[in-house]
Amino acid sequence: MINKVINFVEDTVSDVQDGAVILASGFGNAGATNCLLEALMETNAKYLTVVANNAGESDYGLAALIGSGKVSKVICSYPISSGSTIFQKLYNTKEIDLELVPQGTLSERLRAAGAGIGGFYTRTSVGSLLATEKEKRKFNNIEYVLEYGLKGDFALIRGKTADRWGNIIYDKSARNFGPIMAAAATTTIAQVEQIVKLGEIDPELIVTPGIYVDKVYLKK
Amino acid sequence: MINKVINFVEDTVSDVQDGAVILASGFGNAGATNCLLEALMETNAKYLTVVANNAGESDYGLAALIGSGKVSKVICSYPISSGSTIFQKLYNTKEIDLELVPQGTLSERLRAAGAGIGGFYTRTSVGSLLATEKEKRKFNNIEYVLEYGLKGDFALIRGKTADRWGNIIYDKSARNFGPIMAAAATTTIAQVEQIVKLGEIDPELIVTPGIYVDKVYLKK
Amino acid sequence: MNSQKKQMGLNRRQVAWRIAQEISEGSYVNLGIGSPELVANYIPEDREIIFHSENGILGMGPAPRPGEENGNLINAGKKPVTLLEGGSYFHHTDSFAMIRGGHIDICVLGAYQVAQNGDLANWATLDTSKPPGVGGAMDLSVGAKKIFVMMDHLTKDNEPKLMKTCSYPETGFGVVKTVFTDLAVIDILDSKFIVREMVETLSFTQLQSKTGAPLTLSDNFKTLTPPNLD
Amino acid sequence: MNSQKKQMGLNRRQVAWRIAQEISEGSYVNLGIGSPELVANYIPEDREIIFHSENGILGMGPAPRPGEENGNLINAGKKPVTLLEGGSYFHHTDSFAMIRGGHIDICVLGAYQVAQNGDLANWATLDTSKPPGVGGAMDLSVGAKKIFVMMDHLTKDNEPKLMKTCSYPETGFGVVKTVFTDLAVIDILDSKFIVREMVETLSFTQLQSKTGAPLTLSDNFKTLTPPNLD
Repeated sequence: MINKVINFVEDTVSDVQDGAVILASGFGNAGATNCLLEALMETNAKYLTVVANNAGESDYGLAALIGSGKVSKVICSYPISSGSTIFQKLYNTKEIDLELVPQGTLSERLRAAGAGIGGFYTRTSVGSLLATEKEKRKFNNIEYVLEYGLKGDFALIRGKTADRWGNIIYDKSARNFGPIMAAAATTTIAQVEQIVKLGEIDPELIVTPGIYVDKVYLKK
Repeated sequence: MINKVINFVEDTVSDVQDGAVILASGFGNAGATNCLLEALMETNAKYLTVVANNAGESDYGLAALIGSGKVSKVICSYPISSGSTIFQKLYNTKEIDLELVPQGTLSERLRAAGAGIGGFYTRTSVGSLLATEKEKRKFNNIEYVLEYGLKGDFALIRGKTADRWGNIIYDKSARNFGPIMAAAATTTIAQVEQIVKLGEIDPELIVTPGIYVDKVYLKK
Repeated sequence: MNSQKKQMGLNRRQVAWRIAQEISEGSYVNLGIGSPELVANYIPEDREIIFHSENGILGMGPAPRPGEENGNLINAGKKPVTLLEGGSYFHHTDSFAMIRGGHIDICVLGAYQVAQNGDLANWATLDTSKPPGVGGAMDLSVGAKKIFVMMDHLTKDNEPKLMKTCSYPETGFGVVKTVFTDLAVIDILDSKFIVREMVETLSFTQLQSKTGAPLTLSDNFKTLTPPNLD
Repeated sequence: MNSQKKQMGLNRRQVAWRIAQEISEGSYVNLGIGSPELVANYIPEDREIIFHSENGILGMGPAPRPGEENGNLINAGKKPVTLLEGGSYFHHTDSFAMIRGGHIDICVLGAYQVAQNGDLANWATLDTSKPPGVGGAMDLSVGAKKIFVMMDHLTKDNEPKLMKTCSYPETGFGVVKTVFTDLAVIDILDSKFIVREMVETLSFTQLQSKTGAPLTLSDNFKTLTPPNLD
């Protein structure tokens, strides 16, 4: 019987290795997986690359992981949220690398990785400082830049409800990066608030089908 | 007050002009908008290009529109379903053009058009007869072909339930091309079975937000 | 003196009010973080406008009542909001497909600078002591059908923000349609700043002296007369 | 004589049974239109397998009972199906993203021809009297992690379908992992046909004579002994 539910949080991230690319869901705190990120902090994995929209706030969750020194690089769109002090300090002392990606390009690059798209052309960032090293190309006489898929080794996402197949639904705007990161990673681990019996989630309502989810952890 | 509901079927497609590109939802009969396609047949518009997965079955809906002589070209993945005799006869007598596109590439090209992606690279069709004129490129030493967005002037889609904002939900596998064609067309017209008050559709359940829908027609 | 100086131009609520008048029934509108969020408060009551938030909301409503905040229902500025009847949720990639695909009618953005050809600078200053951050600004600037800019006419140091060319790094090129400042409503047309409205406390020459590029008076020029909104 | 000829090889249900044994617990599997659909009937009862249909279904169940068909719940062959508990629906682009993105573990496809390097020909014959049709075959052939082919060992005209190179237009290149025919189970490894199993009614030399490219006997060779399935 398929059962993706993992009982102990330390078993969710125990196979993360040095140098892994971690996709961390959330837009600010909405949809962020603090307990999985903190479990990752307890492992021996280091030199991690974290892909997320932000670079953590205050001193918990993503900020704590970054502060632990395990993260070599952050790929994100907006690391300057108020409260993102741990990242900013490490950035200023050059202890952490930053790849800054426009928010829509970040989410589209993740989608491309999950969808088998090697590269795509977007108008976003054309002509800007963020495109100086990007390949350009015109379609219908409008300029686009080439962007590449961005694949993760692990996605740490947060849902509302799951079942043993790993089907997931989200709550309101906490959906944000969850569905797209789940598809873009080799291994996807979901923290949820509730686990229900198979068939209890309306099939029309399922946002992330279990095919994209490897482990489910119930955070009470 | 926003109200996208149109009472008379002839008012849904009255502004389709000669040469228009029509995106027609449906996979076989599931999700096909027979009444809108037949309304289109009653207009004076001609030299239409139809984008759909199939090329119609029997003598109603898409098959009837094709049989009316108003369609110059079909862009589809599978025009050889059993019962697709009207298209096949016109194809054999060279009265209609065919652009054959792999099913996943077709849906991805539609998505690209709706998502502001000028072009994308897929492995699908690499090396095959369908790729002889396509530009190739390697990413991570794997070969891909370049595909372009495929935009429609009108999308004729079929949903289950709508509201006056044009929010739409679908029924089971009839969802198929509806959501993606709605986003890929300048004007989207939806045939639905039921219209409910604003707020009656669970916001977590809405598949096509009204931003992609211009007209809603209730087919009883 | 101080109160007189304040009265020379519009306050932020008045600029927001002016922008709100420009948004027609049924528009899909994204409001940038900060002052542009005020625009939602001044939409005429008989007009139905649907607000988009790039973190995955259509039909976003006003701030909740105190005590009714939900951390999972926030706007792009990460502040608690509500959802109107008819609203919907979607993931980030779908949300930015909506933006980049040209489905948003109007986006109202703040700006550091706007050039006379419509170039927009609103994502980075020349200060390198902090890491850069771009968020959705570049996607919005190229994706929305119309870009409105809401900004002060001058910087805090009385430097012009309407320029021949931006000195700050650009977000988008040739994208701005109309700039709404505390002093004027200025359309951009054929790489010219066209003054459509300005406050009556200022002469055109005075407005020009506060602007870093030539201004042209519109054939349809009107005085900008907002209601009192304190 | 006729019945003896039939017994030489497996019938379709037996080939489907053999393929079903090869699919492990928890796999996500797409079954091609036609004979491959039979595979679902022979999954061992204690094994939970999740079937994908490219028109937007995960967790597809068997055909409904007569009278319970729903035109909105069909498989890729446009035949009525059901949904299991835990199943879900999604749109075509999401479904093909799932395929192309490498999320489907196994796809079982029919074929006209398979070449020893794993090339697959299953979308077009050389007959030009009908329009061509490709459907999802090319997406599936490059997207699924493993491609299993289910086909007769010979054409109706007794021509080999396992070839050095395909004479029909290819669907995908180097994609086939294992071919299941009425006579044998043949893996493709380093551009060689490796016979892992074959029916006992046939000698290896006889199997070779029915195959258009050299066969190699596997070190783990076994006799293919399916149950009776009439």
